[in-house]
Amino acid sequence: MFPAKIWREFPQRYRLEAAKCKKCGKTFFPPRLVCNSCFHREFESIKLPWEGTLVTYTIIRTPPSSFSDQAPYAVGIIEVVPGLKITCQIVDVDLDKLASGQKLFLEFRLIQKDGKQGVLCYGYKAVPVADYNS
Amino acid sequence: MFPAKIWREFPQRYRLEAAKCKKCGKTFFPPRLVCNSCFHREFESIKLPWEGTLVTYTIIRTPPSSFSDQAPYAVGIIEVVPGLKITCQIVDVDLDKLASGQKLFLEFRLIQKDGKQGVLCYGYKAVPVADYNS
Amino acid sequence: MREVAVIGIGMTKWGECWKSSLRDLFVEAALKAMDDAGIAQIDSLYVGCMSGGLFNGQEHIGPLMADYLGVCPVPAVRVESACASGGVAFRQAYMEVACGMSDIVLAGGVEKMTDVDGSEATYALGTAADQEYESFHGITFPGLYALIARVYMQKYGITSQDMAAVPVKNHAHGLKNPNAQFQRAITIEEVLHSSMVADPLHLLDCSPITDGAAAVILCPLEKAKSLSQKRPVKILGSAHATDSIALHDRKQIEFFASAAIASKKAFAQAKIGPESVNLVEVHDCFSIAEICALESMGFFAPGQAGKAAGQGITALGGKLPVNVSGGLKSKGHPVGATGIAQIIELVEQLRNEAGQRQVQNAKIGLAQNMGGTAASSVVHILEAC
Amino acid sequence: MREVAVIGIGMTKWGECWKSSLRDLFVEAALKAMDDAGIAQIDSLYVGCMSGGLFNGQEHIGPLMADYLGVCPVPAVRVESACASGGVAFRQAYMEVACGMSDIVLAGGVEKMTDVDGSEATYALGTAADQEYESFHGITFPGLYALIARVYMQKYGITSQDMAAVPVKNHAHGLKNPNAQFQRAITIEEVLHSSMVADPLHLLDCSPITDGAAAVILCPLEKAKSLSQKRPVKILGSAHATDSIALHDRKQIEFFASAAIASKKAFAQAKIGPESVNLVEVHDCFSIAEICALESMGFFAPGQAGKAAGQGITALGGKLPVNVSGGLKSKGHPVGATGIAQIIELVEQLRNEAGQRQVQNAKIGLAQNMGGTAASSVVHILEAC
Ligand SMILES: [Zn+2]
Ligand SMILES: [Zn+2]
Repeated sequence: MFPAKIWREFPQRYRLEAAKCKKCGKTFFPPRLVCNSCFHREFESIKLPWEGTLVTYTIIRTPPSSFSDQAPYAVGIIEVVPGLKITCQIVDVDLDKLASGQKLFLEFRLIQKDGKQGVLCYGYKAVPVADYNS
Repeated sequence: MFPAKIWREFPQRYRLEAAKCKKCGKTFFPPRLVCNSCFHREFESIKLPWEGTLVTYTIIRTPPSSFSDQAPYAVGIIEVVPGLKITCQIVDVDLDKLASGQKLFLEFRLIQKDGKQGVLCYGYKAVPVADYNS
Repeated sequence: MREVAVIGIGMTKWGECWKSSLRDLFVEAALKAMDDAGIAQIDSLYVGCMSGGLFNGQEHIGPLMADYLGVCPVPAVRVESACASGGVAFRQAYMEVACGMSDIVLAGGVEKMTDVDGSEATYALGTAADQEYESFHGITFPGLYALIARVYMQKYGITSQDMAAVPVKNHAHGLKNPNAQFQRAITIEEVLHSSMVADPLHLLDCSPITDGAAAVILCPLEKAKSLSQKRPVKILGSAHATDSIALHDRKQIEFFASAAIASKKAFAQAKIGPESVNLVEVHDCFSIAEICALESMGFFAPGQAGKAAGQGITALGGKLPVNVSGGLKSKGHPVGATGIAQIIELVEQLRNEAGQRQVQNAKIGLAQNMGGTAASSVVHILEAC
Repeated sequence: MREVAVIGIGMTKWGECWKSSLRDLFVEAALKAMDDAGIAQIDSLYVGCMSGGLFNGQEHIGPLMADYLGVCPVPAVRVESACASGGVAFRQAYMEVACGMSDIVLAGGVEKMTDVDGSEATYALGTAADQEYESFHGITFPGLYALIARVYMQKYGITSQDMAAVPVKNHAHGLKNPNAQFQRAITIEEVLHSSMVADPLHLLDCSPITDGAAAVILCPLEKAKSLSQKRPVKILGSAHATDSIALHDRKQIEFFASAAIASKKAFAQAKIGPESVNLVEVHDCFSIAEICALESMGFFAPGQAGKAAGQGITALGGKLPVNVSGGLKSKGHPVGATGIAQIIELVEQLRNEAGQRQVQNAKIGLAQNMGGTAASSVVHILEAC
């Protein structure tokens, strides 16, 4: 059984659910209760595309406790729709060949074994588009 | 090897070292850098007696994570010298026979297996005086 | 210093709010407070939160909340004083408005406690005591208040039954509070037969683990009428005092010096005494806490508050209604939010909008919020305008 | 609002202080500040501390410090804004004095970071980011600043070698600071050959894990001369601003809007511009942070700060000396104390008491302290009296 704190984020982490302001159209991920642009409070639930463009990235070589066994690994900021960016790991990739501007797909993967609860946490990770072509 | 945070408290936890203000004589456990009575900053190191009088006590039946395996256990406030009190567990005792005002000895014992570091932590615990007579 | 008023209040339903995250709870309460005041923008905000770090793995709570409330770049400060974090947030907001740095300040509090299991929550709450010389030895917060209870009961001949009248009263009040975690009556027998947590405190002597948030809006009194339609409630007195972190360092274990000193200063600022107060919200994290707090602040002589709940003196309709909100016991105790919710109860009462819980002719109310075993206390006195 | 001055400063030696506990560190710095001012009592105190909960299992840090400093029952508030906690503590103290609530207020900061191991410290520091949408994915603080560095370097054609000039300069400054954690010079080659922590940031681009505390004493300017022998330093401007908690929510990743807005407000209050400032302490938690902070506050045009350290502009003796204290990089970064230590450096310089590090004719100094990836920034401008 998943604790509430994991379960609560399922719509975002499992289905990339975002919220689009019904007044000004600004999209938020994760969803929010109030739009920071027009202060409207009604949103339409939309699903983000499972792909995007790499804006910037790094290779983590000194990880936090819950990721001790994964280092080195890449993390980047990915623009999924114009103006909306997310942070996640980039996997199945040659760490030397990452480049800002490259296209990436998002996939549903295991993220971490939550150290405090011993629960497996799932969510989105990015993979290179090339993997799909090969 | 003990981490610094455990090792730092050895003088107090292992030897009951207190600090007596060289100006007004007020005694502090643990030692402090400044007297809260006369604001003097020089102290004499003294050792507290390994005995005292029970002021008040309780039986912990819902323990914190690091004491999960010990409950139920008694904890009390013990006056060791006039005006100086400490908090610690009371062990080797029939929990139903504790009474405010009773005399207790202090002993050096295992306190907890520190959950965050997996280190065994030692310090003082109180035991009934009667144990010494029997 | 400018005079300051409260013009908006808002809180979430309190309880086990599995669906709401830390940020959602705070933002919900903050939006309600802004709506209540009828304002669309704020100049600054405070967040009282005890342990986002241990409960949620989240610090830097000020900007997080400003961000999700949509008010960046306004200043947002998180303050912590254990279970008095909310009261301190309110007091900091008061000073910011009083000094003229800002006009409209939001003071909120939040705690999301059910994301960790019970023993982890007990550990997290234990960090409000002296970690090295109290918590290290396995004492918990119910345990610390049990130590106080035993001293008080022995000194004044008060029984567990006398003490149980406190939660019974507060649950009777909470029954009338739609935001309360427990809206059900309990009996003396239920208290006495509930499981023992730390002798002599039973489970029903203890406030619960709660998720929740609360927020209020402050502004200069002279601008209150132009900014908001709501009847302003004026802050007459605000004070904060500290005491030794460890309970064993107190000369008199059952006396809360921090509450005594803070209330004395707040009364002096307000230029009134305890006799002028129509209702009191005190920090009843445990039954014994309400009793000692009332005595320490001079509402009862030493030993006299122990039977007050049983005698009906502190009930709604009694001479001095105490915790008509339901108190921490029935309303719940999301530690960072508690102090703000006390202010909200006073404001509702002083606006004469408390419905079934309304204290008749309430003009002046006092709130006492404390951290740890009263190592910190914050006292506010509010007046209907 | 009353005008406010700083009349006392004090800090511990920074580094791996195994012998000192959290409380000992704070009290040592506080006593030094009180001694420096020549005062024996305070009316109130603030403690900036990021995560006593995760680093030390200790919350309720306000009363703990008041207790061990021997000043109970004065109010003691712990404030948190991640690595900007110290700056926020100073600002809260400033408002308390400005509003007239208190005359003599101590603002301090402390962090005791070496009581947990490296990966636990990395986790604790990660709670300054968005726990659910950044830290959850395994990003660390060096990682977040690495994301910023890559954007900046690509946009402006700055190399790792250019960037390495920042820590080289700050170590050269720290060599002259007896309280600094690292009193040794480093070279560009050493930076570039140090281990990679998060590409493109090397170990020597990163501020260290540090234990330490710092404290200052504030009072009304008009009482400064009667309260203390020390040359008072006046607070000309104080501002605080927030931005999105998550770095990915910024339109421009390499621009610190919180620093831009806070500095703009502080300059407006001080009625001066960047050109009037003689020295700056900025939050160089990573090499790239100093560069972006200087540009965001208008000291350099976009893209121009990247080579400033290498060109000697920001060195002691240069046109705009930056981080003559050694900065976070060489002086150390006990996160809650950092913002206070920046103020201390400005005060020493403005008193003309900085010895080998003295900036000639220093009249006005600015300190910028930030939390997370600049989700919060606090800016103060101080002037010699
Ligand atoms: Zn909108
Ligand atoms: Zn003394």
